[in-house]
Amino acid sequence: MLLIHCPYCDETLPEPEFAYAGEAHIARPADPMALSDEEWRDFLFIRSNPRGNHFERWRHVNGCGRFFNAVRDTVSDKFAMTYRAGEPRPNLDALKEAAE
Amino acid sequence: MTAQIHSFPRSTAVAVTVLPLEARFSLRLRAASREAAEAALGLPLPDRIGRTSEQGGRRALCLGPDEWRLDVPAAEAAAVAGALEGGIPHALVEVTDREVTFLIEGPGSLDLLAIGIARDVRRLEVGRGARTVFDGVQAVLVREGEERFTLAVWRSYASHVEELLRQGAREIALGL
Amino acid sequence: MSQPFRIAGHGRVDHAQPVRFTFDGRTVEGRRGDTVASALLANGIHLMGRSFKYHRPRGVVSAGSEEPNALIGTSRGPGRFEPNTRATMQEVRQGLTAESQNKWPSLSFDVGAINDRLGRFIPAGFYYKTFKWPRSFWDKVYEPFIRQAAGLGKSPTEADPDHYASRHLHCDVLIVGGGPAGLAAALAAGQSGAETVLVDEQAEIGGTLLSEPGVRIEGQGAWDWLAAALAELRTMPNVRLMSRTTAIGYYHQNMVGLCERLTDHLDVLPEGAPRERLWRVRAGQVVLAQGAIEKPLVFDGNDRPGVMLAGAAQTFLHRFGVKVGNRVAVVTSHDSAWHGAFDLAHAGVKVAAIVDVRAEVPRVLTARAEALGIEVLTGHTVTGTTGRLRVATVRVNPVQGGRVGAGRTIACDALLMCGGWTPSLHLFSHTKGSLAWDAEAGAFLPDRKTEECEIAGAGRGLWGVAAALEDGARAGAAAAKAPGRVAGVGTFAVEGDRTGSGVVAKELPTDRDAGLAKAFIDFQNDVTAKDIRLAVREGMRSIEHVKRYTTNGMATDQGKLSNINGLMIAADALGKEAPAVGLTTFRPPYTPTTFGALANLRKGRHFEVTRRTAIDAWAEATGAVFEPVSLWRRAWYFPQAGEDMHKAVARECRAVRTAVGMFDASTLGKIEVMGPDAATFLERMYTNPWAKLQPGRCRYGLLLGEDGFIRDDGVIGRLAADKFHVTTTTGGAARVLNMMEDYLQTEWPDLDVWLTSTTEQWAVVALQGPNARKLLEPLVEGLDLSDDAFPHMAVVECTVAGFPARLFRVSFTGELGFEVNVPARHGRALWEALWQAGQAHGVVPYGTETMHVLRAEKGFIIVGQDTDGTVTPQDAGLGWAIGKAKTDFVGKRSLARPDIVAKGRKQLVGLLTEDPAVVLEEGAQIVADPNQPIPMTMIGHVTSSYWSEALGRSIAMALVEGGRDRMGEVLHIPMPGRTLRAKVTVPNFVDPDGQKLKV
Amino acid sequence: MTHYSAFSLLKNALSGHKNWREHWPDAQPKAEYDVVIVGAGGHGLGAAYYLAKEHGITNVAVIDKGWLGGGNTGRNTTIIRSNYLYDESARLYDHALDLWEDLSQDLNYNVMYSKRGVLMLAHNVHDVQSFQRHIHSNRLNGVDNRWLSAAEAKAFCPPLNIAPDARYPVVGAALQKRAGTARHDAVAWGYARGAAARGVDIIQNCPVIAIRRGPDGAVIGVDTAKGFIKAKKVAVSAAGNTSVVMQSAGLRMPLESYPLQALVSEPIKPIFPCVVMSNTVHAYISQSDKGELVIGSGTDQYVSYSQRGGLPLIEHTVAAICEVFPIFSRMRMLRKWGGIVDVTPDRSPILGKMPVKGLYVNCGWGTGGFKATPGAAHLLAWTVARDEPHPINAPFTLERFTTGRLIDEAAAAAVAH
Repeated sequence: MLLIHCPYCDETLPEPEFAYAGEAHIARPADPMALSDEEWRDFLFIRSNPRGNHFERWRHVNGCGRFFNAVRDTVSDKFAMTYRAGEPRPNLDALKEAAE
Repeated sequence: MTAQIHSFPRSTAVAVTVLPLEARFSLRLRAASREAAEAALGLPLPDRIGRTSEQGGRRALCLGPDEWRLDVPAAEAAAVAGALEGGIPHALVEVTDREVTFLIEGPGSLDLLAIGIARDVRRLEVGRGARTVFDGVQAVLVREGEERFTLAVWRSYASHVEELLRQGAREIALGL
Repeated sequence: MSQPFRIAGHGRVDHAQPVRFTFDGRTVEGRRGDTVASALLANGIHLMGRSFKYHRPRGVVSAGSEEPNALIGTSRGPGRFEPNTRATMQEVRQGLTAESQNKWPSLSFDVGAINDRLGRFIPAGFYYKTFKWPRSFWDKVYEPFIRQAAGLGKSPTEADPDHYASRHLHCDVLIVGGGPAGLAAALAAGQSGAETVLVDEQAEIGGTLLSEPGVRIEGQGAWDWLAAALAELRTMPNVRLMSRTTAIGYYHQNMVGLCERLTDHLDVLPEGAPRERLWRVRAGQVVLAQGAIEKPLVFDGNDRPGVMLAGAAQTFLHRFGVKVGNRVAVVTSHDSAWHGAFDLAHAGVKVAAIVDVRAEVPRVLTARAEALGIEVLTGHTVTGTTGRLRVATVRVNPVQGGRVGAGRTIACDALLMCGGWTPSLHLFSHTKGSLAWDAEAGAFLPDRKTEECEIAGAGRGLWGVAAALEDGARAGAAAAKAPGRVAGVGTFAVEGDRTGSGVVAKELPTDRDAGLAKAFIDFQNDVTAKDIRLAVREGMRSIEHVKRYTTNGMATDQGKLSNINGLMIAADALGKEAPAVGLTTFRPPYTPTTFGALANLRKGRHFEVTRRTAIDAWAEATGAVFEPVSLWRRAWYFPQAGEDMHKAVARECRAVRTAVGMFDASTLGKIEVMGPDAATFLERMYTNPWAKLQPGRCRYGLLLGEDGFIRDDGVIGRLAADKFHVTTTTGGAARVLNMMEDYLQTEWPDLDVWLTSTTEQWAVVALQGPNARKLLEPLVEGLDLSDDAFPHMAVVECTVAGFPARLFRVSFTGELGFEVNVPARHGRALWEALWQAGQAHGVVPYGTETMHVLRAEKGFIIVGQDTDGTVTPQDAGLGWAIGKAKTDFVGKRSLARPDIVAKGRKQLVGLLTEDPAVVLEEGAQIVADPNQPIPMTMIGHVTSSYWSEALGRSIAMALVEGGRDRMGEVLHIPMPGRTLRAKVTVPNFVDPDGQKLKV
Repeated sequence: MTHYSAFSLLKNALSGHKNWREHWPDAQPKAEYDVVIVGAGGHGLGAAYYLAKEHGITNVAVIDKGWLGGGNTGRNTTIIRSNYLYDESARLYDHALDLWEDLSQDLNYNVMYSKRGVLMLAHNVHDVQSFQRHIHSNRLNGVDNRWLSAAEAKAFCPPLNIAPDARYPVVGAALQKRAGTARHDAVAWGYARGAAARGVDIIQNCPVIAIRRGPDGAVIGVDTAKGFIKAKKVAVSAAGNTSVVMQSAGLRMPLESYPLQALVSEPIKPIFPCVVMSNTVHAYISQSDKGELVIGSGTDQYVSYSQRGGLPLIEHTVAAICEVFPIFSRMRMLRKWGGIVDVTPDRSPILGKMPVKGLYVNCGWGTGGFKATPGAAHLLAWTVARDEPHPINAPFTLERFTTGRLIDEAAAAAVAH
């Protein structure tokens, strides 16, 4: 059971309050009909699935109800950070430097 | 007026009752509309999730960045329902009948809640609340006093939650 | 009843309180505070079980939860039996029934022991090499034979009458293990004010101190100090002490699972008491103070009853006042066993000899032994034992320069062994923390941490009470460290501490043929040293391969006794150092954990919530049969006396088509979509157009996934320009709301619209049938319900039977229909009002089955039955529901993919069987050519199939390749024994022109 | 290779088992291979075995980052069945079942394939409809699968609770009698032994760092912890790690890796004669030849390579077992573990050629990998040897995610979804 920081509630809370919602920063194309079949496939199905830092979405479904983004190491399952939906993809190197 | 549920074991440790229905609304609006809505409702709308406000028998609990639960006397339901007509982009939906609200009180109330709630309820300050989950059932918990809580769940889940609370209350009464 | 091996007045048991139980039918008396093992030993009983593979007689080896041999079946009456209980952990209680396992006909004479004689023919992994010939024998002879040999204890056969509890707990510091390190940690953390929890798996907290009464701490005897420490901890409101509580697993972010045993030790079960409780603890810091586990030595015959760990003998002596024999011998590679031998000698036990594999032993030990009249044999090995059901002699030989000299035999009735100690780091391993080999300690010690934890005491390779106390205090203080908390590091003056050291041995040298030695490593699984060497010889180089090939470490102790011995021997065989070979991973749980405790509250009807509507109780009282639909239970049909399902449904269908029926539709998902951008939002979500839908009107809505396949459907009513009442399927309610929130929050956050679930706000009653209006009209105030004023697909807010209502004119049956929504508290009253009013109009209540039949007669789909996640709107014949002018909606782009627009896709059609009496099976497969061989080419399947009372014949819906181009074609449905024929039709069987709606 | 038999066992017993030969030698990489297979699980080792045995291609290396059989091969609940819904799937898994039948003889290694039957429980009308669809489809495909009433299911599996007042009552079951279990480690070891005897190099503890491509885009080999290894063809059969390996060749995959947990009870005398699966309550159980109840759990909700898994999932799984088998409530969980499964959007595998010349992949098996082992291995070998798919794996392309011809077994997969 993970502990997850909700950036809207500003509280760190147990996993049962949250639902995982897949990879983050895969924006729905503004005009899907203009996309090739391959481009549309990439949007629908292709996922980075990394060993290491993963940009992903969670929803505080049993809480404030908001979707938000997180960076989590898929090997240790540790969260590096969470941030609100709509905020840009954080620069992890900068983040690491700031921590040091 | 609250009615004691007969099937709960008599225990000084914890008592569980069902609160009667008054009127409850879900209010949704953007931060920019908050002040206008406060004026229209005659009730401050707290801007931090988990905070409550009360005025004139009306009460607001902030559940999300754009969401409040409003509890008002039944007699004022119609007035509240119409209060925000015109001008303010919002959603105001009556949900009185959607929910059953349990009142849990006594020195064993924290232990009883801990049978189903994963978050640390001790850290919930008096006068604050949160949407959370009780053994898989979504619930809104408010700490009314040090040892006094309300727990609201959707109607069709209420008997399940009630039975678990009963089982937990019996266990706490046994002192095991 | 005599307890010949009990030492009067000794130990922590209550000598004034006898406790009687039975073992294999024989009444045994123990004392309050005994375990089954200590009570049996007090009565001179060592033989407690049989091993798994060879059925060798076995006695108790340890005094703790790591026990591999003394596993018993325990019972306290009907339904309350459990196998494989460790006799060393089960406390005696009045009337406990205990039985030995894996033996037939009796524990002392077991036919299965023939395997022991055949041992050389069934080495590790033998089954991989045999049983393959003749081919047919595997299924019929060999495999069933192997399976019959499985297992230790017997399964319970009755449902468990007990229930189990669960609790969440949050604390600053969780300390696992209540020995000196854990106690010192708890004192330090507790005194700092930190919320502290100390758990210990034993009935009594104290750990090593319970077995070391001779140590003096702060000028007090160990037991007095322990009592004082516990008393102090109990006075601290911020400290919780939990005994009989095992930390089973260490999970992400300092969550530790605990299993607390509440009643298994009680003579009488309190009414309504849970048996065990699962705790989910979230701790700021965890202190692991789990001590160390003693290792056996590996030599021929090290498994006979009476051969046990020296530390266990010491525990039985001090904690339980039991001497494990009258004449014991000791074999050791570590100093600690010497102390145990001295304690036994002091208690009056004859210690025949102390055999130490080391040539050099501290002089202080040998001198003490000599003073006690104990023969000392350093630089010796053990090469065999005798005794069928109890050890009788041990054979010892001198070892010089690697040569094993001549053996001599020493008589004994117990042989105590000690191969050193393994730090107990199981929970640490659960965190994926890494271990490093410490050559000096001869053990793996914690290295890199992944969680917020401290390891204290013997877990870090620190031996002795003083070191454990000091390290525990350090760890406790470190763990408690937080702003505003001051944690002092206590110091402890300790006298009489018995630290020591030892060497790590592989199997002991012998002068006999090592190939014939039965030198056990994993006692329960009968893995011997030569099995490990065989595995290596056969190419198993990874320790995981060795483990899996030999089953070493896979018994119920999960390698607690065997892992390091197995590793040392494998490393030797591989010619590598131990750390280069590595350790297998420890996995949760720490000790076997009751299923019931893991399931805890989710038992019986609480396994999952059953959602009920406001009208459910009426249906139940009326005798409805229910069916589960997602988490809801719904009235399936309402049989009257003498009716089966078919008759009831036929009657209900007739009533709806000719008079009027009432249906509880409350479970349908309902979402209030409100805000200035509500219509825009629905335009983007649903395939249909919404902008021009007038307030007061409804429309069927179709929702796709982004992959273009149908996800959900339902009627959506526009109540105002900015307010829609959206309905979803019963099972789809939560999913659809989540999907809508997802798009709204993350793709279109600019839209001013909000979603509120109102599923449970409204109770919904559907009135369907030609008499529906007549029934309803008198109950609706001030509203013209005529077709002109309130036509099909209209919606209005009004008052029905005195209740505020949302009234829809909709039909899922093809009949004139209304759906009345009222606040849920009024649902039952509304239903009864309609029921009363309906008596004059021939009203019947109907259930979901009739609803399904009536909609199938109209060809309306059920998402999830007529669709399966691969069906597009065009496939389902719902192309008309797509807004042609819309440039985008969820799923639109996918509908243009090559295989979605390709010819030959499965399309929803109607099927009429040639024989009208035959109702096709749902799921039956359809072929074009019935005479083809198997495997056949299937072109579709039946999705819905019913007896249509209206038509007096069967009807069906099916997904068929190119189905709409096959109208009139006869297709074949090959069933077992016969092939059915059916004609393809339009899926609209009753009133195809919809005349009945226009009334 | 020493032939294994009761006779060889007897002979070796008399010489103290000192003359057994190793199952496979510990190979070091050569400079170049015709085929390099990434991943020494049952699938990869099996593919090497069939490449050598059926296609005469023996200059093959199987490379693994750890010990062979240490991934999902050694971490699953060993269920074998083929009663899948879609024709494509049923044929794929039935091909595997055909090979399972004679695998012990073929390998001269007893993989203990036990045809004890797999019961899939139906708890509601929707289950019945879905199972009937499977059964009818399977029957016309020649795949064994039949319907049992609740009472018949109870007769087949006596511990089953068929009380009608259960929260999830058993209303019937689909039975595939030919299905069952096998000894998972033995499958990896048997294939490894057979492949090694035919000249295949098995290289353990040698992580593949990258797949290297030449100037024309074609595969030229793999960079490993032990240096560059040249290869004409590379086949990736790395289960949960497929995305990471393929990324190194510049290919992004429609895969996500989830932690899947399983557990066993303490061993008991035989009580459970078959395999029982309930997709509705998420309970999968059989009894091993050692006597342990082997229980499959679900996946955690989030993508992960941690192999840790949470307690709540285990609680739910055990509760589900106790719901269907209340007699096991007082049994104890002995051990639980985790694996990493790679899951495709339609829950069906990808098995075939990649858009990169000389690169092949076998992945996306989700929870279905073990049962497919001989079939997947056999088809992968065929595809690699001939540079074209076998008709059975031809539908399982990567391209289907572009065109929309998905093989959606989500409803049929034994995984929470």
